[in-house]
Amino acid sequence: MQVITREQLIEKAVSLLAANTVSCVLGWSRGEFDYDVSPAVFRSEEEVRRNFVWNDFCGANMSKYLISKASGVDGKILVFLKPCDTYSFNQLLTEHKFDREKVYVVAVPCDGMADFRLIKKVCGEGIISIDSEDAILKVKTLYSDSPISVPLTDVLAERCKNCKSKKHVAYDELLGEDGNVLESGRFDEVKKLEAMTAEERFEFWQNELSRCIRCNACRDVCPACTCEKCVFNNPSSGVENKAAANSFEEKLFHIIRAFHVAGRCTDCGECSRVCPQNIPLHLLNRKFIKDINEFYGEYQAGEEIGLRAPLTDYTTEDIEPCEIFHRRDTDA
Amino acid sequence: MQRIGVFVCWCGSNIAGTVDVKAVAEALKNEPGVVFSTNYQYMCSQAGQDMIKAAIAGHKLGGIVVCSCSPRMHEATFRKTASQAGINPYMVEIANIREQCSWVHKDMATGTEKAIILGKAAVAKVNLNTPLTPGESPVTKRALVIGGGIAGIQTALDIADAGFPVDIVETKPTIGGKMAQLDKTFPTLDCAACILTPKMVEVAQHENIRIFSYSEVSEIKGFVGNFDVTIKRKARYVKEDICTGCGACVEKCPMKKIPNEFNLGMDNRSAVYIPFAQAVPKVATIDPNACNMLKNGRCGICAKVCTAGAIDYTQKDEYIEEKYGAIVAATGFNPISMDKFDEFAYSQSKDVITSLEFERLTNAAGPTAGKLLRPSDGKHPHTIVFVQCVGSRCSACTEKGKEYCSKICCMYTAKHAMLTRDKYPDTEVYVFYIDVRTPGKNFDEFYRRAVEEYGVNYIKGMVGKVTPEGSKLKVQASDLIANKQLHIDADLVVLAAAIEPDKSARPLATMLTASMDTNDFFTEAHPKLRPVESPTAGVFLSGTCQGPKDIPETVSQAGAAASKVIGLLAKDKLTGNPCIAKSDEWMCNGCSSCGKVCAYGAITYEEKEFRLPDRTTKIRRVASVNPAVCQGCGACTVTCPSGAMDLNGFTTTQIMAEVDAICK
Amino acid sequence: MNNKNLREEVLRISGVNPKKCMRCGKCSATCPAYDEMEYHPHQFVYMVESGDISSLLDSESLYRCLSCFACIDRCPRNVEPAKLVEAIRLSKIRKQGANHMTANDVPALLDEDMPQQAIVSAFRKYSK
Amino acid sequence: MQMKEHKPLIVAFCCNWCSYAGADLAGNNRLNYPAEVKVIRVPCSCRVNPMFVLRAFQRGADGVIICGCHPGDCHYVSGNYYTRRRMAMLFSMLDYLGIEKERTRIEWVSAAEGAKFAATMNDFVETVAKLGENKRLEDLRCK
Repeated sequence: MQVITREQLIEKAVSLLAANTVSCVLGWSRGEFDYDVSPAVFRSEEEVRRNFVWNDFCGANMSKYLISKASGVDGKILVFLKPCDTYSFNQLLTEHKFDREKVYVVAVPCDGMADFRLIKKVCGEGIISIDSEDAILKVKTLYSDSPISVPLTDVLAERCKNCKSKKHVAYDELLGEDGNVLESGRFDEVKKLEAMTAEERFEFWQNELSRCIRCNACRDVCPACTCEKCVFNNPSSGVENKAAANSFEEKLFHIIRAFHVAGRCTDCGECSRVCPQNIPLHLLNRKFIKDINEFYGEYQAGEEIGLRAPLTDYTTEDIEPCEIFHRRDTDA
Repeated sequence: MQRIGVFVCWCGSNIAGTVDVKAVAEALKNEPGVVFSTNYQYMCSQAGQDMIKAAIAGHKLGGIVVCSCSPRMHEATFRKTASQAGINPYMVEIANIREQCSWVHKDMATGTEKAIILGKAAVAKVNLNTPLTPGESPVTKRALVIGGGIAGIQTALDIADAGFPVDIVETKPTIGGKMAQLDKTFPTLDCAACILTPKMVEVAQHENIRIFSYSEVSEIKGFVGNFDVTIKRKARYVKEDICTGCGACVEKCPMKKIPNEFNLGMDNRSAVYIPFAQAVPKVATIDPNACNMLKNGRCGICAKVCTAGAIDYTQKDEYIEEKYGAIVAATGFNPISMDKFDEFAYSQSKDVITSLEFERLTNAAGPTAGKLLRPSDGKHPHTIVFVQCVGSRCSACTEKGKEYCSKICCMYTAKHAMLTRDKYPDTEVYVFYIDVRTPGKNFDEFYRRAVEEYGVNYIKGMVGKVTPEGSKLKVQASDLIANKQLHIDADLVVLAAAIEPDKSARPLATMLTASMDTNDFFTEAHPKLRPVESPTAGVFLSGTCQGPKDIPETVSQAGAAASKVIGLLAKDKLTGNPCIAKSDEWMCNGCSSCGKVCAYGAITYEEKEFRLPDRTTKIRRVASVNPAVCQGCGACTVTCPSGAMDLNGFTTTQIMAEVDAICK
Repeated sequence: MNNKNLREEVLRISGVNPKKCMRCGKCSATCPAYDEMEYHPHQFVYMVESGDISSLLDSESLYRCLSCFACIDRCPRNVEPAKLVEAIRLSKIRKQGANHMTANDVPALLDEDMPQQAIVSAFRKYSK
Repeated sequence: MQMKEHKPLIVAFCCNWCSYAGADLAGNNRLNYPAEVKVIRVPCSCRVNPMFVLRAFQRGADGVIICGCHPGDCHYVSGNYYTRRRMAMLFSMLDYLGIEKERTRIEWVSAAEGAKFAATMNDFVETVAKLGENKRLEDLRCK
């Protein structure tokens, strides 16, 4: 159960629409089931009241949609942003992706979102509805007579368990109270991998990445992937490849994708959320974030507008590439 | 597919000794696109080049590969050959089979095998080459010099003498800079004014030079050869063209208690003032913060006494726009603030002064008319302590000091000590030093003279503490050689303050997209080989804005900067290197990463309207590369995630083709 | 423990890099206890750098430093001579093993001329 | 184990102003290094896209080395500083994915360091040869 209720958000949206502060609303829309929430633009009070949702499945990061949605509107577009979304929001503004003046941001506090895949693990197939109250999910399935109770904390998405910040770094208006940047264990998994031998790591990634079906969902949802045309879709780039033909190309795609967003990735975790094959793609991005923090000083993309990404910056005293392994070997 | 010709050079036995050139030519015949392949003893000879030309004509070749020595040797030669034969010079690729093959491998089989692969890589690249034409841009034949100190003056004079118009922009009411404030100059002890003021007059009278004094650069747009500059002429409330500099207004002005900047606040000036007698332009300026008329509308005496009618209280800041082909930064330096050096009691005692203040105290035109008197009580000091390296070579605290050596302090301190002993033999002079650095013509001799002939006490050590006590200054210092702590009762303490770039340098660098180091000195295009150029094309560096310098060095750098400017302005058109970055606007998403890594500021962004296939239009921010400024390093190409940025002559597909050919 | 180890120990305890010293002597110029010392602050730095720790360990100079930190404050290169003095004092204590003073021994040794700071520092040191 | 005489394939990206000239100097001084090393000339080490490195591995290279001007000496002022960051990131990532870290290297070679160029190449070839064929990152189709 989130601290702010669906009704509060709807009233906020309706009043801003009524006051002509905004002309449309970007938010989460009802799907077939309670858990398949999708992003949508609402243009009227009626649409908002009918379809707008705010529950434990509103994980989608709305920032990226502003690129296409903010330019076409008359007046402003209202967007609801969770703390982690605001980092992407700032990063996109840093990269001049939309006009800040066209957007009205309402910041929404977030207690973490549920991972449907984890619920399914607990409750089995045939889920028909999920209600939540006081951080307990009541899951009704086709195969059980009474609803199954699951604490939200048991089924939190990985990125929410390791939430890096409850603080909104950008907004026009804040609902409820703002939180703080948190000490999270988000690099623990990365450290575990680093501690393995090269063979073990190779096995691990071979196993993970070989499942990739190149659906491009990670790329399409990523707020840092905002190219007009991706290099992998561009025949003249020399690396066009729309489907991985072998185990190398799976890696090529993911290494290059991670490299292209390195220093710009805010660690919003959308890539892993949308991956239909459950590949822990965030572990690639977090590796870069961890390296950047260690080599070039703590850096959080999107913390402020206009920050210079670490890979477009340098100091004359930067660590030598050969030193990084030396340092790690001596640390270990 | 290109029609490619391959020419394998023997280089006598240099190549042919370890590489089977015939086999190489034969093997490359089968590569895609190759229609002709041959070998010859010396491809770079006239006969070799003629052979290439004949083959280009005879086989209708579109591109050629020469397997020979390093492209650093003969790429230019073969490009010229290609051009003479009527194909684009950039359709030539060199396979380096001498320096990187025959000379480093001993075995014929290995050498031949590698030469073939290198040849294949070159063929693969040529297949993707496109004809390139260097861009041309016109040159505005006028230079802008920012800063009117000795550096700016010398640069302007040298450019103007070569026949090009020059404008000098100076923020102060007069040109002359720091040198005008100096007394004598080391090591020859000429009087600074005697050698500087004739140059200032020369500037004023030069038909090719305009002086914008009391002015600032407020905006710079454009690029090498074509800068558009907006200059703000601050209102001086005096009509510059009418004022005769008679000084009547200065004399009659009732507001006389304004600290005189020129004498570093050691005496006062009036609200309407001429900084010093030899000022250029010699016109009065009204200080709007001090003038009663401008502040309260009461007074107006200066207007009444001005017979020329030059006073104009209604004057407003004026903006003028001008075009320039080259810009020289000569923004100079300032001594750092002594406020943070509590141990030397600078803010507690008037008798602790900086070396620049000492210059004014000993200057005949200074507040004491050249008599060395203590600022506190006007008495003659008998014991003077000079402290060197105050704030220089200080890595402990960046807010306090500077890590670098300020370079000029050792010499001017020796000068001050020597002149003091010369004029006032009854004074005891101590100089505390860490190292005495005197590299320069006649510099060390000068310093030794101060010690040996003038009896200056040079003490290796540092002053730790200065305490004002009565009329004395208690100086506690170390003498490292005697291994003693000294206690001196001094009458005057002179601090050799570190120098730092003028505060105006940083905003100027931003406007110029010129780079600076962490100390706010301008960075050179190359520290050894291009020391007077900024990495930003068309921007040159003169004087201390590039690093600490004494006068002779400043003047020689000023001349060097001028010669670079003259070289640029002498051209009618700038021909660029065509191997530069290009941005594909359809793919660019305007993220602006490329601009951040460009050391030359060659990339700009604009909102552009695109017509989409569905006949709608969309406005997007896209990058564009200024061909006159881009140097072709390719940093932007890797930063660009979408691959919209590419580098002519070294395109992504070309390099990948080479990789593929090598790894096949 | 040989000299090299001693030097390493002093450097480790103090966290000071004496190589940063440019021999300006400002530490000695600023030291209020200079005349009381056999080895002066700048010599401390130089002797640690060159590994001559044993002379320092045996010298009374060690206890003449008032820990006023003027040298640390004024040093243009951030060398921090007082930290070296403190580190050598600690090394000396470590060498004494279990024989060193306890906090209870301190009051008996106090005299009126002793600066407050030295007393506080003595208590701090011996109450651990 | 097929350890006998595996000839590794090495791709070396050299910047035009320093390292390529250093390689030329190695030639002028007749300093030998294995013919397995094939140099590709780029204007600056900052032109080397991580994609080129991966492409080389994909097509069967056993080692990739990037050479540029010494930090501070870049012909283009700051190019090699960006290279240093990018390649530190890339190499660390490849290691993270289990690719032997010895297969990638970056070395600063000036135009005067012909001997260093040859020594570096000798050492690199030897190191890579010990690892054997690059199996973990190779496009089997292209062999």
